[in-house]
Amino acid sequence: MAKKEYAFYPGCSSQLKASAANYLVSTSSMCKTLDIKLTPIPDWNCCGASISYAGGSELSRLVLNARNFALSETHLPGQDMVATCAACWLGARESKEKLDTNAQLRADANEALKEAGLQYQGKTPVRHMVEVLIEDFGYAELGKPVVKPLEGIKFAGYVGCQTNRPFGIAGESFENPLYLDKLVETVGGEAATQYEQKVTCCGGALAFSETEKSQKQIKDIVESAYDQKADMIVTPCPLCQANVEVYQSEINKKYGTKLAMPVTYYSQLMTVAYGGSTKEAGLDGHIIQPTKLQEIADKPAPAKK
Amino acid sequence: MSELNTSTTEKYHNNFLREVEENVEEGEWVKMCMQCGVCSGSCPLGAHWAHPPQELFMMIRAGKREAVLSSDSMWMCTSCYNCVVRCPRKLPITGIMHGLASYANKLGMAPKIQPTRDFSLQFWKNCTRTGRVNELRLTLGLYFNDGLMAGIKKGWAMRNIGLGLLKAGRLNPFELFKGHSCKDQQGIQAMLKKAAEIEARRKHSTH
Amino acid sequence: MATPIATSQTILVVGGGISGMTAALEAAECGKQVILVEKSPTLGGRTALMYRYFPKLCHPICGLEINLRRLKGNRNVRVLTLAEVSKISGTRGNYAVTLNVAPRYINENCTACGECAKAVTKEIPNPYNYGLNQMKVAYLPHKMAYPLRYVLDPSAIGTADADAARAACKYDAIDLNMQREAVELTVGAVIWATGWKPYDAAKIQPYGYDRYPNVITSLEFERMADLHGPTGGKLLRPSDGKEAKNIAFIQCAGSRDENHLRHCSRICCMASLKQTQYVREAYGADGKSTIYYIDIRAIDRFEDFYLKVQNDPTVSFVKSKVARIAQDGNSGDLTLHGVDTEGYHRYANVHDLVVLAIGMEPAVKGVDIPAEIIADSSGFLESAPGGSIFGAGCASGPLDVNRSVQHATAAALRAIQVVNKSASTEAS
Amino acid sequence: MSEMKTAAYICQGCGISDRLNTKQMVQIAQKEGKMQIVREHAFLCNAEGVQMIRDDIEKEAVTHIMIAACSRRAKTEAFNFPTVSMARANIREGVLWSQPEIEAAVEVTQDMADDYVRMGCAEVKKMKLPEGTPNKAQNKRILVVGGGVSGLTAALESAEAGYEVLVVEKQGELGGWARQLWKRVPSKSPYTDPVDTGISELIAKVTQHSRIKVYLNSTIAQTDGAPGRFQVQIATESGATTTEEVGAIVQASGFTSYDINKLPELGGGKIQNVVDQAGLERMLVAAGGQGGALRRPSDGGEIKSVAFIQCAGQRDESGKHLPYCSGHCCNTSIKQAMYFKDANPGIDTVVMYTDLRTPGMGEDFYRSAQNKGVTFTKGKASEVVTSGNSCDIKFKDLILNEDSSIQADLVVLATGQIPNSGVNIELAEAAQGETKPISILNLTYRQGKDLPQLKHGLTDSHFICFPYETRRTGIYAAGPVRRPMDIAQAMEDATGAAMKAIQAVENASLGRAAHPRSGDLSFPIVRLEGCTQCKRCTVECPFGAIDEDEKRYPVFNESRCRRCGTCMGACPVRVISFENYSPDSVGSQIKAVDMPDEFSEKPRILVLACENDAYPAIDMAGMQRNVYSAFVRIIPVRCLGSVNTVWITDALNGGWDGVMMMGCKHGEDYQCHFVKGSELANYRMSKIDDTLKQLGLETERVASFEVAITDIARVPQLINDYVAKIQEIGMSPMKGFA
Repeated sequence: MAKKEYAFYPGCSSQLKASAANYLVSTSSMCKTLDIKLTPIPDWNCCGASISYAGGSELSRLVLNARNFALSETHLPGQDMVATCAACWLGARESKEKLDTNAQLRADANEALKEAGLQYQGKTPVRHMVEVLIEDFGYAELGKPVVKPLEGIKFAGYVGCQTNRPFGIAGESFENPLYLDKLVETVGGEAATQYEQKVTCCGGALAFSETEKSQKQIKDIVESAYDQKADMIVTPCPLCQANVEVYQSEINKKYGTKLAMPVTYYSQLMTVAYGGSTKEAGLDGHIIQPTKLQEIADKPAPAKK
Repeated sequence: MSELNTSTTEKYHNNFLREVEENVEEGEWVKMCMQCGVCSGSCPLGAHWAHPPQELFMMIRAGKREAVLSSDSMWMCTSCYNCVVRCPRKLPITGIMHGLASYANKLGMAPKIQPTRDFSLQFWKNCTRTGRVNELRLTLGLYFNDGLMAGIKKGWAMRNIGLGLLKAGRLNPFELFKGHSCKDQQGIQAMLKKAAEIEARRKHSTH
Repeated sequence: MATPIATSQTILVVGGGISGMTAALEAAECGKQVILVEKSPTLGGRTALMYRYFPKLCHPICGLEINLRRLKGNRNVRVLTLAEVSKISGTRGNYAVTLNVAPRYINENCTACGECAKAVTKEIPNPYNYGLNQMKVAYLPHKMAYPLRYVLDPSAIGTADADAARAACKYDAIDLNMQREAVELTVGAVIWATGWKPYDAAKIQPYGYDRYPNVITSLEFERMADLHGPTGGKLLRPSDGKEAKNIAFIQCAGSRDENHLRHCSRICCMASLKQTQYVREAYGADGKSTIYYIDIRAIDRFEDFYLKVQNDPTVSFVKSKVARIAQDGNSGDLTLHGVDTEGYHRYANVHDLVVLAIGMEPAVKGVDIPAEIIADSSGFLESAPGGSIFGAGCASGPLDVNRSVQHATAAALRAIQVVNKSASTEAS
Repeated sequence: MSEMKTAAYICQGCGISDRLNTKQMVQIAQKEGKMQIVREHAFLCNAEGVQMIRDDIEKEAVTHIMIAACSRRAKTEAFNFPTVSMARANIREGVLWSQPEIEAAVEVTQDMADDYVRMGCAEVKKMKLPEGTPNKAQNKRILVVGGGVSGLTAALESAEAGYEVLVVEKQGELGGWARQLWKRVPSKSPYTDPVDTGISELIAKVTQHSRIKVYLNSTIAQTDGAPGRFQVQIATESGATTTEEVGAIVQASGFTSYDINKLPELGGGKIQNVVDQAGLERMLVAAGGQGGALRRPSDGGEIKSVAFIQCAGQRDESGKHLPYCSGHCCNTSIKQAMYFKDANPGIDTVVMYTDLRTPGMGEDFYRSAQNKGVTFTKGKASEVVTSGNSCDIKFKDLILNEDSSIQADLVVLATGQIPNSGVNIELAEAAQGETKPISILNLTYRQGKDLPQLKHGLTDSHFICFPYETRRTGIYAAGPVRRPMDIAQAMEDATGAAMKAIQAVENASLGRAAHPRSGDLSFPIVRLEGCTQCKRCTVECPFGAIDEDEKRYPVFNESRCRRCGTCMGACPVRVISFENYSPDSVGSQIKAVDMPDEFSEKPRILVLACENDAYPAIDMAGMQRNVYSAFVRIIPVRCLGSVNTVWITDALNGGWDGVMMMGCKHGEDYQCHFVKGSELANYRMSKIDDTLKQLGLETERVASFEVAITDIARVPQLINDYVAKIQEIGMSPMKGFA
């Protein structure tokens, strides 16, 4: 299959030694197998995320994203802009919608961009990595490179909020998206299809500011995964991943629970299924070890038929 | 009452709805609410809202300026967008909540102690400083927001998490000194400065 | 099938539900020639599938009986079932219409003795109970079916069932060689009474109609309450057949919602108020109904009925659009989450069964309606000035039965005006 | 009328001959039924069987046929012989399908079939082919009472269909309320702004129409006659009256706006700055529609804020005001708020409601208002007081759940519609209410001057499926007099009413009945020489069809008659009958059955079942194979109201063991298609006990039941329970004396 090229927008959390470093690592491995070339947008900046609202005014948050679009258009013309982080993708898409529907805002944004010697033309579509996988490849294609089906592992597909609402993945419902389950099955794992917390909010940024309230959310999300006899949770969102994984110890302290549910990225599942090593899959980047996945990763790949 | 606040109240002589429409991001949508309450029921932290969105909208129409702007409620928004996708009138409720919060903050009417407000401000400061978020500074910044001792306490409480991330290679101690950043920081600053100017200009032209 | 005689003096009525039958009969009882086409095998339409009407709680088939008697006694109406309009061309006073008539595989000889149904084995979902139960492939739609003749489902053709049915019929009423055929007509005016269809409840994702068996539509509930429906009139939960005694009615299921239907479907409030009385009828004081609503639209003297239900201790009202429904995996019970907006009370109420007061969509979609018919933002018909294709009943707006009949009666006069005009001009 | 020649046809199909001895039925038809031609056929309803009958009619000059096959509700297309009298013995649904296929049942099942053959033969011989009334009424002109939107629409639509029309309007100008409106609520997409009322165009079309004649400043002094021949006296202001003849009447007398003075707590009649919706329209028309230019009534000051209070004096539970909702007011207030917003967005407009009622596309109109900045508050206003030059509205905010108040320069009360329905003929003169209503139609009918009212003074029909049914044939209510409504609905309603009026004149001209027996050519024939002037028929006729002459003899107006037979049932001396339905046609059936002796253990129960609901229910019970006792013999009647007590006494004297009467629900939510029939029957039966006592019989031997058409499972149960009860009581002592 021909090489596919995309302008890559990793976002602040998916940088080396950042909270979602392992997302970045596994994504690159996955893309290698799928023959996807991700070229980071030169000198990209933060999207502002949803949480910056109190500080950043509407226009200033808009121009942050406009700058990334402009950079992408200038340096990587004709390539779709692809984000792995839910917040980045949402922030970018919301901004793009405003820029493309509101002429006034667009003019203002460009006036500001001029200061940075840039201009937004509205040529570049903004997409999430999951969209790329499903729309540009499709489950069948994604299944082909599987050499190590993730047999014997049951995954609770935790979609969360911002990859799901308000835009979501085309053809999926807000209340009951199925693409994670489909991806899990594509790589030979078992999906916990009855997992009813799949779109529950983990508290997002409020995990920092409203710890108690967020941790209550996270507790439900994890416990419901246990109810479904899941071995681990899989998610497309770095903030979900971080929140749900790292606070389990805190929750255990507070509620006397014994939660130890690994939380992984779809990209890690695919990397392992494609024969990638623990390191290539970023499985060394976990606080709660996804042992079963690591075991498969450590097994030697079966000889190609 | 901040100066800005006094002047605005005079300008609108108690027509708070119009004030919101003209000053709050997405504020022009408030009038379209039909009080079905689906937003209020959809919020993950709903139980912690003194006034859920639909009620805030009603209060705005009823001119309850003080009660709305000094409320804790909109700061409870986790940006999950449940309300947005379910609203039968397609109101961008998440945006309105952010807008109200940000407006309340601008007027100095937001609650004095509001961790989310603090975090939000920290985040903006942090990400615009270098163009990229410095996670360590962000977290520490938040902890030390209420002073040194408080910060150390919180930090201590969360030490396992910090250490865990550190072990996992997902937290970089050196970020404290030199973290991720953009090259063209000047450009970014200039750009943001311009944006601020433009917005100020617009405000004038609208009234 | 013999092509019925039709001229520019003939009125074509499309749709054999309460509106179409009314329009046809009102015109025919004025001495006009009418051709009434219905796409299903029987007249009666949706009202024949209702248990009771509001506000009288009387039975729809009572009116159907009278209308059928009017029809049987009137020689001016020619009824074609299993027929759909595939094309209309022409102008006011003179249209060429092409009908597409599907085979019934059972001819006029049928005495409705039922031997064919006994003979066949295969079963299919029963559309007259919204698929809540099964029926034989040789079937009589329902007891009030008109024409009173059995139908052989196309899926039986070429199977042993078809031969078994034919063998069982003593009156050689079964004709397996019937073919789909096109019928050409000339008519002077057309009344479009194709009615409505329920909005696809599965699209209202937060309510989980596609995931939770105990979430049903108001139409399915009508069948459930009907003594001759799939449950013999018992209010049973689809999941476990347990009696549903604590029932939630969710208003505006699809209606008044820009994500679904922009319009208010008008009938749903009254329908739910009525259905709370089914619960009372079934369980007396032991039943419990809760209506979740935005505004109760009990217009004009229907207010009396609203008041009556408000005073019923088994019925309570919550002013709230339910945010979401969660199912308890083990019990199949449903928890409704939301906020009572009157004074802000958060609730998580458990119910046995949830009935979605499902919205009305015009059933015009699918057919290529002639250019001269305009449709509004919701797809309801607005007959164009100067034309002579007239909407009647729910094809032209969300109406209750009473208003549909009123509207259909008006449509009949508009059609008569057209044929009378061309008559007088032809005369002069 | 040609010689009577009778023929009976026994069908063997649908398993009849497998389970019954049809030979025996043939013999019964010949010997007992005295039918001149009797034929058996294997499959009577097929082309060949039908042809056989047709040949007899044509070649053998058969005039009366008895078909013993399936129910009268089945195979109506096949057994369709309009030129002869026909009776149908229900052997399939009524015997075969309702009786168990077991050895023990064979004898009683055969008895049943034999009796139905006897009854069929007896009935048909008493039937005559209706020839239609000799005095057909030919006037086809339509009278429209009221020149508002409803009346004008009814007039125009009738005229457009080719009919002559008379419009009578009491005011000096056409247009009614609509003329006083600045704009109306939209009725076509886009539903975003108020639209022109179109009333002047409508008035122009009516006044210029060649087939429409308009009387202004006129009222109806008297209405006499019947459909097709109404004599109407039109009184003009001058006092002169002209008499016009018309065929049918559309009553579009409209509504009166609820008196704002009855709402002092909301400032009605007390505060200048409080007006009703009509008042605001008048202000606006005066101001040339400039919502912005409107001034405060109290002091001519600028109007900066307007509040609309919905359901003012409506949806009232206290009994002080209107109990109902007028339907249009929410949309009307929205429209009026737009008047202000469109003129000056700076004006604050608040609509205060409890349930906002904008059905259908009204939802778009509601959204549009919100978009224009109209504010909506769910609240209940308790009091309006003046504060300075503006008003202070005290209300309960139902969302914020607190007592609150707002200021407004102008307050608009959404008051309701009161129908102009004239005199309530069911009430005594004295009880007509504080202001004695003025009759609209001044009917000379024995039963009163105006249309009977249903509820709240509304002349609406009580039938969901038949909205235009009034109890006065040929007179149809349209518009807000029928039920509260807005302009768009009134226009639809008026068009429908015109349709019914046209139908009425067409039926009258052919001497045919109107709904629900439309097309029926039979009509009541009275033998006046036998009449005792008891007046029961004139009092009881549900449709006021019968007047009285100076000698107090009944005067029948066929074209007012619905052919229900209530008069026939009421007549103590049995002088009223229809050609094809009479005391005799039923009585002879009752006498025709073979009555077993009292030791036979075969009781006989007569079931008189209303053909509208009860009979179909029994029929469908058969289709469902629901078994019921073989001891019943069922006779369908037009309506229980047509049941004459003589049938009951004849039956009991003849040795019948019990009589079941099955009719429609009566009372408030009555189902009787003739409105009063089942109620009257119930009343008459309450009096039958004395008769029974005189005969020395137990009162249980006659019982009445309310049966709905859905009682497919219940009816067999009712029958079986009753038969069991009769068996308990024992066989009738009257047997053998007949």
